[in-house]
Amino acid sequence: MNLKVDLAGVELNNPVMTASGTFGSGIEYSDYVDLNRLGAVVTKGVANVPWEGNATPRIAETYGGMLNAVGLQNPGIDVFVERDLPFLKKYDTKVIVNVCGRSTSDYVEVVERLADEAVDMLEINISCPNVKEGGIAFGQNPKSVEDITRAVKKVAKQPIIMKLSPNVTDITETAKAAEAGGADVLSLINTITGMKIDVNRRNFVLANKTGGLSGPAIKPIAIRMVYQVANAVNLPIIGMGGIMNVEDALEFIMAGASAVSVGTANFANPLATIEIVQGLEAYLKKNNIGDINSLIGCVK
Amino acid sequence: MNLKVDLAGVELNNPVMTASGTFGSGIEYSDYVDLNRLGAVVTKGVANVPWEGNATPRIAETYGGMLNAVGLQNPGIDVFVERDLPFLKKYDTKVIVNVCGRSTSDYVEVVERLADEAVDMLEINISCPNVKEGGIAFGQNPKSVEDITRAVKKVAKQPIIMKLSPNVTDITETAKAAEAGGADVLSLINTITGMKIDVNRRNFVLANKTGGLSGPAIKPIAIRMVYQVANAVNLPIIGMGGIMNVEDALEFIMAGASAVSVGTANFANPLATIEIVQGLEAYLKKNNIGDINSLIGCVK
Amino acid sequence: MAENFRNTAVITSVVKLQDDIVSMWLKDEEIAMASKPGQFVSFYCKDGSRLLPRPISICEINHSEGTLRFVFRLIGEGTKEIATYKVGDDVVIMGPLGNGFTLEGKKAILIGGGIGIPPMLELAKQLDIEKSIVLGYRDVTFMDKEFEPYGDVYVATEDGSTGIKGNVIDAIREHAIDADIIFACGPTPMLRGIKAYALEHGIKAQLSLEERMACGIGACLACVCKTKEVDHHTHVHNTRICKDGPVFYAQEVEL
Amino acid sequence: MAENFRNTAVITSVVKLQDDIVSMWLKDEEIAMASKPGQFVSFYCKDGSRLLPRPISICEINHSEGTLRFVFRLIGEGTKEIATYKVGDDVVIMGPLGNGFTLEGKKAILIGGGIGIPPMLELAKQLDIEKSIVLGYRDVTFMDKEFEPYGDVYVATEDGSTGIKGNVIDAIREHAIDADIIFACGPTPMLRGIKAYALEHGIKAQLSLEERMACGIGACLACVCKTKEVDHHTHVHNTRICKDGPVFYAQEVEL
Ligand SMILES: Cc1cc2nc3c(=O)[nH]c(=O)nc-3n(C[C@H](O)[C@H](O)[C@H](O)COP(=O)(O)OP(=O)(O)OC[C@H]3O[C@@H](n4cnc5c(N)ncnc54)[C@H](O)[C@@H]3O)c2cc1C
Ligand SMILES: Cc1cc2nc3c(=O)[nH]c(=O)nc-3n(C[C@H](O)[C@H](O)[C@H](O)COP(=O)(O)OP(=O)(O)OC[C@H]3O[C@@H](n4cnc5c(N)ncnc54)[C@H](O)[C@@H]3O)c2cc1C
Ligand SMILES: Cc1cc2nc3c(=O)[nH]c(=O)nc-3n(C[C@H](O)[C@H](O)[C@H](O)COP(=O)(O)O)c2cc1C
Ligand SMILES: Cc1cc2nc3c(=O)[nH]c(=O)nc-3n(C[C@H](O)[C@H](O)[C@H](O)COP(=O)(O)O)c2cc1C
Ligand code: FES
Ligand code: FES
Repeated sequence: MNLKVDLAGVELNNPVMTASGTFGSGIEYSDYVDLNRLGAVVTKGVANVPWEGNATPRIAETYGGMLNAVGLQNPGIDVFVERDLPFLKKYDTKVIVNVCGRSTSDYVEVVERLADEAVDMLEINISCPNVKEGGIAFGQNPKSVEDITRAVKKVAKQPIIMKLSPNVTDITETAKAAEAGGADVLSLINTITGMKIDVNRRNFVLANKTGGLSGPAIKPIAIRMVYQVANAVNLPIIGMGGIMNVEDALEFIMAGASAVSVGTANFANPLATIEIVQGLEAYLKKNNIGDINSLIGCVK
Repeated sequence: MNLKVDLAGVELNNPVMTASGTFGSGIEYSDYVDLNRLGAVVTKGVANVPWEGNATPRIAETYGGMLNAVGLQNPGIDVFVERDLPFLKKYDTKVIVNVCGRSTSDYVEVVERLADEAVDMLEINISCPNVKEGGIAFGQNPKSVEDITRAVKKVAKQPIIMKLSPNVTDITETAKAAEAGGADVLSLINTITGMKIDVNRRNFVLANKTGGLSGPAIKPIAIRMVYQVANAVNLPIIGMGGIMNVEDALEFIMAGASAVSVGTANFANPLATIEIVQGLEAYLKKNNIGDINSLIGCVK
Repeated sequence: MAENFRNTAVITSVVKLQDDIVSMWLKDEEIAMASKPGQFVSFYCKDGSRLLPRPISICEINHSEGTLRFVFRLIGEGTKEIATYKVGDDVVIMGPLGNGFTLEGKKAILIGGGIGIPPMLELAKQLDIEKSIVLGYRDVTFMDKEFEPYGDVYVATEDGSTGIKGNVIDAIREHAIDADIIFACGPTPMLRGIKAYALEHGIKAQLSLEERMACGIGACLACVCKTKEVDHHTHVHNTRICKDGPVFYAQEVEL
Repeated sequence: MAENFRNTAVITSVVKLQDDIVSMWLKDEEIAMASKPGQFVSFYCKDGSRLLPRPISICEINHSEGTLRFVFRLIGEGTKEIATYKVGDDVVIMGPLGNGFTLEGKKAILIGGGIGIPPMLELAKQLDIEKSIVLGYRDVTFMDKEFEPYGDVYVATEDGSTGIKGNVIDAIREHAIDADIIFACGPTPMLRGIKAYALEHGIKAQLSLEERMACGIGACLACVCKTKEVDHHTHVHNTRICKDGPVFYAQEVEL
């Protein structure tokens, strides 16, 4: 029984990864989850310098989901390389660093800095709805998606994953733009911009007013987008958005994802990732399927 | 205590309406709900001729929501005028007819046909994700939103509500286009395109593959869009998307909606609309607010 | 006002018939008094992540006690949730919904397939004519003994473990059962077979259909089936199973 | 491995202290053994529409019985759900989380405001030095009698219905309570006042803070508070309340 999947030449032990920003750098969750069992750990977004992030409250629960406006608080690439990378390298799992920036040169700086580090892949976050500069504005415009992808690819030594925003009319346009720019892999979806109002205080719940919606509430949108993109480009896809259990993960894989990231579910159940890995094994066994790769995009 | 709100000169007894397609023409729900207590009944979409709709399965439950791909099955305007309108006119509630079409002339034909009927307003559905022609394709393009609005306004005798699609990068663009075309009111949001896969049958759950996501899962997205549009145009807004209870309705009102439509909630609780009307009364009383109009858009 | 209600019923008994089949009695006098065989009830889940009601057929009605019985298979999270309820627990239900069977004919075959068997029980009790009862299963049988007081019971199993090996049509042919009316509930392929058989033999047939539902009361047009004639509601060829069915005459519907 | 666990605990008692305040004991030996005053536990709701855990402070620990007490106010749907649980029911919890209070000093004032009062009880039990206990309420008091065995209890109510009229600082001034250490939990405005008072009087103060949480274990950066110095985790001025707190020295944090 084979659970191994390939992402642009990087072989993952299984398709289950963590979604950036929900798992830190893995340190905290390693109390609950054996990181060796994960296909990859995707880190919280890292910038060239430390970012303070947004004011609190930064999160709000919503029906079947949550809003976050953390705003990419992070210690910057230097601390990350010194402290978090050595921790992650102790495990038999792939390390994917999520990169954020306020300008193309910010992204490029981080990617260059990581070129010779023991990092397996880089995920470029051009779709964060919670920062004023960079983030989503880049990700909504096919032209700038292509430009950033190209700029990053020029200096990258690892395969580049472009993380797409769902806050667009037609996600196949930005997907194709990333492909044109030379992306190796696409990941989708980032969060969907949302808002919550506290009707008793008559005010926004989040200090940032808007936040990114994640969790099972958005899964049908994410599945649709993965399906659309899988049928529009020739790149492997990392699917995410609301994966809570093995059925959800399989939905993404059957829609066309080669791997999946688990985000909000970690908050509801810190063991979610491991349970999904076990669930995939059980599904293959029960259905007599020898190789998980045969399920990728099997629903047409 | 005043619950009356004004939509382009039409005075509703209260801001609570039904969302098109979830309440038929009110006949079935009148067993559970006193239609006299509603601000308005919005009918299922009506076309110039009968539409068969899509193949089944037409719906799928999702986490905190549902997908539908009914595909606008409707008996056409003639049967509607003969059978459904007389029924609705028996009640002390405003009647809003939701209009669908495959081309601009389809919309215009229905609007003309209704010009001298006892209908209070027309809601033009340019955002249905479940039909091949018309529907969402119109609603995603500011230019065609403006054109259809103008065409419809030319023949309309009642105020025109343009129903916007959330499947866009920037909903303020289509909102402004509708305003430019002469719309009297905007309603939002229609459903968000989604997909569900049955991992045991390894097939799409819906015959139509994709469907429109509705229900509380999407509320944060709808609130954000209502807030954005309220701050971008000078038209009254009918807010909808996941309203289950009075707090949800108040969130929309505080974000900028003058009235609200209740859709999916009717399926979970046929009494939802009435409970929301009662809840609004209770909220005003408890908080000593004399006029609900003072809450519209109060959160900035 | 239609004779149906959205009430909070109380569970009076829960029994497992098989690992994945539960039999449950609920007390609700209004709904019980208004119910007839072939109608169904919408069950509302308590868990907020599941919004849509689960339609479950009425299996038995005890008018004097104001109770109703339902037998359902644990398919997904909704039926699994309902199966956890205990005696004394509340459950919100709406019903009775749909048209139910029309009691008619002189000599009937009642056919149930799989989880389509339960609704045939109340019909068997109320239908006061000569009856053959044909029950089809994949393998393990359930409820077959409960039908014995009401007629000759024939069992077919796909694996041949009980009764004849084959489907319900095989059983009817095998036992040369004749009738002037068929009542049936079960999976669509079975109903399709029965429709063909009924037409071939010139027997009237009432078939109980199933489709995914949202409102359960005819408003949303989720649950349609194709009809031969233009339907009375939308004037196309799609009629609502929840409101105009779930029971149709075989020749009315395209399966 | 950190000394915390995600377990299914069993409820051993549920008592309403007020209309909207519930006291609940849970049995979970692992978590009870590892817990200390000022730490908290994440409660996971059963209803699928609520994904995020509810952080609730540990109010009392019974190490010998392996039980923990929590006292919480019914604010929204989550706490209302938890309040419906009955003795014998399961509940999934994770903990103990956070750092807890550091037991130190010679003469302490324990200050609790509103629903910040419960976590002071276990501290009062374990802190083996001279203690004054100051409790602030809006109007109706709760748990104040439970503190009496552990020190002099002073009550302040906003409406003056019990104790002195005013807030906890008014009570401290009024009774001229002195100390070399303050421990406090309560609403932010109260903590802000206590911080100012402590700095003014040169008294050390440990404050327990609150913020909306998602992970509860330091991974998501939802629950930060502003710090005076660059924090050790992100090297900015935002430290994680769930992991590096909830208890901070007054001078460390900006309120
Ligand atoms: C008129 C009618 C009568 C029925 N009577 C019975 C009965 O007596 N006993 C019984 O075991 N089952 C019956 N069913 C089927 C039953 O409704 C489904 O098995 C049940 O809804 C599954 O819910 P779930 O949450 O466990 O499954 P899930 O698959 O998780 O449900 C997801 C969604 O799909 C819908 N759904 C799934 N399967 C079906 C289905 N077969 N038909 C309609 N909707 C479905 C659910 O209602 C829900 O909205 C009947 C269906 C209909 C339409
Ligand atoms: C470290 C810590 C310890 C706490 N200890 C206690 C205690 O001992 N007793 C007690 O009554 N309350 C305590 N609280 C507050 C308690 O967590 C909230 O009242 C509770 O989460 C509200 O949940 P709800 O679903 O009822 O309310 P809702 O408002 O419906 O909750 C919606 C979301 O907001 C979050 N939320 C709402 N209010 C708060 C709040 N004040 N702090 C943090 N998150 C919040 C919820 O966790 C949930 O994610 C503590 C909070 C923290 C951070
Ligand atoms: C608290 C939080 C923080 C996040 N931070 C990041 C981030 O730093 N970089 C990024 O690319 N995505 C970030 N995301 C988005 C997730 O990686 C993921 O795309 C999204 O949450 C959808 O998946 P889910 O529904 O499983 O959570 C964050 C999401 C959450 C909930
Ligand atoms: C079953 C179903 C049918 C619908 N049919 C229509 C329709 O005919 N015309 C229309 O404009 N919107 C239609 N909608 C969209 C709703 O009116 C509403 O915009 C959307 O469902 C969001 O609101 P909700 O979350 O409260 O359901 C339909 C929605 C559902 C669920
Ligand atoms: S379920 Fe709505 S019409 Fe049948
Ligand atoms: S709640 Fe996630 S870091 Fe504190």
